[in-house]
Amino acid sequence: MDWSALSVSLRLAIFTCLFLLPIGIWVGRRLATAQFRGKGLCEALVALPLVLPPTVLGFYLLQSFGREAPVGQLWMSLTGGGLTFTFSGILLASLVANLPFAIQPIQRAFENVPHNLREAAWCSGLSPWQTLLLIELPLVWPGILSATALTFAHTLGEFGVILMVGGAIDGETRTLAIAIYDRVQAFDEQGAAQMAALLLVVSFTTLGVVYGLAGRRRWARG
Amino acid sequence: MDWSALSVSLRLAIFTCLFLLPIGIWVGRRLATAQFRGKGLCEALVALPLVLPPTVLGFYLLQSFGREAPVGQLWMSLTGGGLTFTFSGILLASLVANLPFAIQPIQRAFENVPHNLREAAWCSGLSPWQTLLLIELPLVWPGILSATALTFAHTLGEFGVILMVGGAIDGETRTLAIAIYDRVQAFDEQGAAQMAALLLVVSFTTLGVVYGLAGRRRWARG
Amino acid sequence: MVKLTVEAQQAGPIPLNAEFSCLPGELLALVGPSGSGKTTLLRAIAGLYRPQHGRIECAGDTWLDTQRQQSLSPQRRRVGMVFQDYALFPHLTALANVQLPLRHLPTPLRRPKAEQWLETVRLKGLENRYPSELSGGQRQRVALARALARDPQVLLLDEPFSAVDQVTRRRLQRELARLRQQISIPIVLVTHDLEEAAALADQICVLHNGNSLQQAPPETLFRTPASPNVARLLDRNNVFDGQVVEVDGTRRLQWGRYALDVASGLEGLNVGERVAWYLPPSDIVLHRRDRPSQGERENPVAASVDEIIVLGGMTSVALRVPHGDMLRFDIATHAVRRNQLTPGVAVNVSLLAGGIHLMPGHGVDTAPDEKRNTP
Amino acid sequence: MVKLTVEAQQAGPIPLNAEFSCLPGELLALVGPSGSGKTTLLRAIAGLYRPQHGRIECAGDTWLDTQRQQSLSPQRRRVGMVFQDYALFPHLTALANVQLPLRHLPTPLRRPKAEQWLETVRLKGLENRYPSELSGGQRQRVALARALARDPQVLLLDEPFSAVDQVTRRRLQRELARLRQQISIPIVLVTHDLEEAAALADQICVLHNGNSLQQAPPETLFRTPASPNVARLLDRNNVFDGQVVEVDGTRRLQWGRYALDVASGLEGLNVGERVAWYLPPSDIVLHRRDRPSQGERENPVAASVDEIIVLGGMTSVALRVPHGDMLRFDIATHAVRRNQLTPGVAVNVSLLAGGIHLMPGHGVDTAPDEKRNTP
Amino acid sequence: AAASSLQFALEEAAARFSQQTGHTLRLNFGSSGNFRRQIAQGAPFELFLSADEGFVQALYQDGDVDNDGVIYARGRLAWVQPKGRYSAPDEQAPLAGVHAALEALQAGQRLRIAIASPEHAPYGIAAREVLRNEGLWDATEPLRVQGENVSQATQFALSDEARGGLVAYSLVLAPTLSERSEYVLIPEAWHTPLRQRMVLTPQAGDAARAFYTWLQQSEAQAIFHQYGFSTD
Ligand SMILES: Nc1ncnc2c1ncn2[C@@H]1O[C@H](COP(=O)(O)OP(=O)(O)OP(=O)(O)O)[C@@H](O)[C@H]1O
Ligand SMILES: Nc1ncnc2c1ncn2[C@@H]1O[C@H](COP(=O)(O)OP(=O)(O)OP(=O)(O)O)[C@@H](O)[C@H]1O
Ligand SMILES: [Mg+2]
Ligand SMILES: [Mg+2]
Repeated sequence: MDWSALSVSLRLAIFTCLFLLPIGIWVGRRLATAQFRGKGLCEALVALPLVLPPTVLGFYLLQSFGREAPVGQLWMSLTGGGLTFTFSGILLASLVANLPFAIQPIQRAFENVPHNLREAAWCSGLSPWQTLLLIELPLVWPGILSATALTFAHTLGEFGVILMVGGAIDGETRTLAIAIYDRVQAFDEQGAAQMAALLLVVSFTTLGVVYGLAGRRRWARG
Repeated sequence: MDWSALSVSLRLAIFTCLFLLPIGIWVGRRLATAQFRGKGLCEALVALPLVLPPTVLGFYLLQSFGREAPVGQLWMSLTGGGLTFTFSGILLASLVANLPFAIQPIQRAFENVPHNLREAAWCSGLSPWQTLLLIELPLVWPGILSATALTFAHTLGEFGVILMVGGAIDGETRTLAIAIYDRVQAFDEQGAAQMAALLLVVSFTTLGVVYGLAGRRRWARG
Repeated sequence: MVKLTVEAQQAGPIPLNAEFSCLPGELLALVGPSGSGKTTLLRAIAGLYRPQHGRIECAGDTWLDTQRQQSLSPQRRRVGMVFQDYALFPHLTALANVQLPLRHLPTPLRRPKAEQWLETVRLKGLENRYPSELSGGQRQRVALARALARDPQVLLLDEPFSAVDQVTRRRLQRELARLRQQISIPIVLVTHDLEEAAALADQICVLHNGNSLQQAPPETLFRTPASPNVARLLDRNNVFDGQVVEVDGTRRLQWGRYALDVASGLEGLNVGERVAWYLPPSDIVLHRRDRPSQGERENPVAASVDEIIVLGGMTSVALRVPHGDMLRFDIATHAVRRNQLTPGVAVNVSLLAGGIHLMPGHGVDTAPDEKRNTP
Repeated sequence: MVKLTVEAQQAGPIPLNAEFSCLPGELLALVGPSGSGKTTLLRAIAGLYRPQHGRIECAGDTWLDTQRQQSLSPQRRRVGMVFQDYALFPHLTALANVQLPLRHLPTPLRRPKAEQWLETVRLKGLENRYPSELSGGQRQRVALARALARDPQVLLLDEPFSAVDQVTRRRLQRELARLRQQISIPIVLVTHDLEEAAALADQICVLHNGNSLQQAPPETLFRTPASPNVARLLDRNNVFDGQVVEVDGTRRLQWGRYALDVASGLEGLNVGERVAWYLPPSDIVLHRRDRPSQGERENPVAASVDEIIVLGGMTSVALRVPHGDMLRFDIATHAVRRNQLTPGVAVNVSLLAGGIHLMPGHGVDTAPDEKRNTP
Repeated sequence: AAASSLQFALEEAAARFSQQTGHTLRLNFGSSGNFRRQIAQGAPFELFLSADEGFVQALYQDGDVDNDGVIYARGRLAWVQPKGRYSAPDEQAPLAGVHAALEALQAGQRLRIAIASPEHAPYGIAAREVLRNEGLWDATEPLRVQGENVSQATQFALSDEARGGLVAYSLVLAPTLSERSEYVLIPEAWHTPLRQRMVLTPQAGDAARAFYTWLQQSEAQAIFHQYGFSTD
């Protein structure tokens, strides 16, 4: 069993969720509540990372993360290190690749928050921030859980993008998904099956916990 | 430009959407409205295809689609043909791989339909079927559009599973995503970029249309 | 029998122990405090809620019989229901909302019919608005039109006029009265407006904590409530505690220092028994200052004016009798002026013997304590 | 000035042309037909809706001044608002809903304070229910408690009692009256219940199609409506059309074949002018059969009973005068019995000269046509 | 970093090398094309064993490596098919399986022939060359399935729907496959030699350099030979 790959996978999935959720909440809320021209365009843009084959997306990311490319340069000047073939690099790639998973469910959830609840919160003296925290977030909670589950699961399974940008370096960028792929490539079906089982157990547990939590809400709508 | 690959991709995406939407609506509605033990488990199961690396998922599908495997045998007895390396095969694989994309958004949308609207529909004499068609579906429309967009886009971009099950046969199972990948691997970056641009245009148009439609509803909640 | 009969019993989570019936063409008003189960009972009739034990029959059909495990689906019950929170379909215009229950009609007839119903509820011109673009009262009227459009076997109205202004309300009530003459179906109306109930209903059923306390025509109910509890729920004041006494060989009702004449009801009671009694405000007659009033010798009582509340043409007067009880009644405002009633003034009133209604077996203290409402 | 003043004008989409004010400690009732813009105006005060032109001042602060592009956020306006559809937070229990606006208090004080407010609205024991587990009236009371808990500078109540039964309603009204004595803030109450408005409000503002037609104390409003339109919106009947005439050198009001004495108002009018007039029902005095009534010589009118509707202790009577107009008023039910009033019977009434209110400049026909409501 | 076709050979070689020198090596198998790209982006690989000498030469031309390395082995193409399902492959006619599949097609049965991608995978290109030379390329068109790389092609070749495939001999010798497959070598002369070149990257450390040298020695060459490569 490849424990270091499991650890990389888990770290990657957890960090991706942590970074992506605030973004998802912010963007999803904007897309849900604001009315502006070109909103459809923005929504389509958000869904783009889904459309490109992972390896192709990875290829473009690899190019733009390079030392000579703008993103890579920026990162270099900020941290002094490179982006490609590092954990930070695959994390960034994973953030991009998971954008649609994080934003879409949250956006739909925000769209379903009746506007007069926001108004009631304002009239109760809650600032827009407090309204977000105390009223809207609890109401969009199922959507956030959905987003988390999708992002988490997809990051665990993601492979093309991560391989391309990360280069499968042991203990740093080699995830469990890559390890499984390698096993399959090497015709070690038993090893692959074992690792796949591990991956399934981890995701299943996480998803089960997440959906269990979601199912626990006692209140109902309407 | 690889038009036959584009045609395969589009056909695959369209058929996947067509088949998956009814399933998504049915399962999503069940998961949203019914209360039963092990619901969390079911939800986690639905999300599973996300977790496995596409090639691994493809590998398992390839195995279970074979002539000696149950699914393949069943198919054989129904149609007389094989499943692997055929369009039907990649369609089936694509259905499995896109399950989470189709179900999750629809489920969330159904969860947000106030129950008393259903009751009002029943009291207006609508059968459960008519209630679904005339009341619930219009209300969950944004969720369905979300599901369609995600499924469509993801199918266009899907590559690992399709390649594994389909074997990249020209005009039958070789999708645009595979063609792009081949170009990239052959270091024909310009060709890849062209095809990627085509893919983007197609998806963008579709997504734009879909979200444009979604944004057009005049009525508001609450 | 083609009437609607409802029986429902359960211990929890919403306690129910109700029984009432309504003839076709009749209007039954369900009244009772907030949370007493009115909505729940309507939902049970419509088939949206299933009580643990119960029987519902309508137009000769059994809609629910928990003993025989029988229950018709809401679609097959053909009820027209106005939901308390309207439950309009947000994605349909007002017109489309009303057109929905008209699907039994041929297509070309639906639209004109729906427009007609909207006109009935005075919403002409707003046909193409979505519910979110309507005011509260307008939404409620769309809901009413939708219920009426169903061509129902029983009409269930859950506070259908609560959000509309008085003038429109009056018109809608008139519309409802007209409708009752046209279609002979039972109508169950939940309302918290007792005047509305009195004006519209043939029968009123008083609910409390899920229990049906009394069902009777309004006049009967307001004159002879079954218990102090009912009287209080009906917002009747003038409920007092008395004692049966014998004075000069005739039974009287001792109330403070007065031994009141009572037209009927004392015969069956034992001397010394305490009994709650009620007097409708219409049976309190104020003695005029300048000249004697009719019935002046009937149960004269001296009291002092405690409170005067002018409500337009009518004035509500509260008198305190020497032993502390309070008599409340309404008189015309010009009569108040004429009699120069102001707080503190001493007046005499007669309590008409024919109006005194005895409620044996109940203490005044069994007042509805709303805290019993709680689980 | 520490009062609340509101001015709002716009042509569409919701037409507004309203102006009213409310002193601290005063209760202003906004009344008007469904869809007349009451909710919209409350929302404008709360900062949830921005009229195209307008000015709102409260407690010396300018909350809105469209000319100076000034508008305070809802949070900074400190209003307590009961929404017409309650707008309770579905994910919070009743208690947590009420606790939310108490965030200015130190944490340990919030819970007891919220419990206290829930007790005020008679919901003790239901603290831990979610809104979906409450009945309509219970939800409304939670909304009321939440608005009160805000410790507001102005209280905005959008039909706060529409879903509660009469007994509870009365208690809540009393609670509100008590509150007014404790905290001296302006209170704006939207209601469709004119009795409630009359009983509770210091001032009533009548709205129609977004226009504020008249603001006055209830007594004034009910006795001297500014126009037939206002009278009709206030559900006053007895609005008639007359003509100024001169009889024996004194101005009189010609109505059918009667030349009525009028206490005041005729001086400024020209002979021959047509004028709408109104008589409060309290100024219609029925002549008794058995003996003369007071004021019998004042404007005696012969009529026949057209309709008798018994509403408990009071009875509503409609009389038809020879030229077709209908006089409506209420009298005590025992008086109906005493005078043996039944449909068709001929009776005499006096129209008290002091009550006749002239509304020059308005024809009776400028009745509120609700169709003008529509876009 | 090494081409995936080297999987088994290199693992053994590395084990032997570590045993002898005490250096530990970290092996990374994958697509040579990807490696080329990653090395161009500065991936921390020290030694690159490509399946195709073209990638190494391209790196050299772009200035990403200091020299054009050396050839360490030549790959061999083999016909592989599921064991025992069809008539055993024949040394004399290595492409008999292809012909059999074509005949089956005439009879209405579709049996697939797997190759690696002829566009970028070295073994795929070689397979195309072989089929072209035999005049079978166009005829096999409806039967061909293409793997992303030679490893996937091997999986295809052994799947239920396939008659067999032209894949890397080195993979066929893999222990887990030998019991499932039958194979026959394709004569080396039928296609341009699959010259496999390795090169040290600028990051190369001592261990990598030592391994680079060691791989060119006879012991390593013997291992390569044993795992299905030709050596000189
Ligand atoms: N979004 C909207 N677009 C256009 N018109 C609207 C919109 N919302 C409300 N209206 C209209 O504005 C008018 C005023 O509505 P408002 O809710 O203020 O009425 P209201 O006096 O509160 O009525 P009610 O007593 O029925 O609650 C109504 O005629 C309504 O149809
Ligand atoms: N889901 C629930 N779980 C537990 N109790 C409930 C639930 N829903 C309603 N109740 C309770 O059941 C009782 C009856 O509710 P119902 O809605 O029938 O009252 P109601 O008579 O219609 O009151 P109102 O006049 O306020 O509308 C209430 O006390 C309410 O709190
Ligand atoms: Mg109710
Ligand atoms: Mg309103």
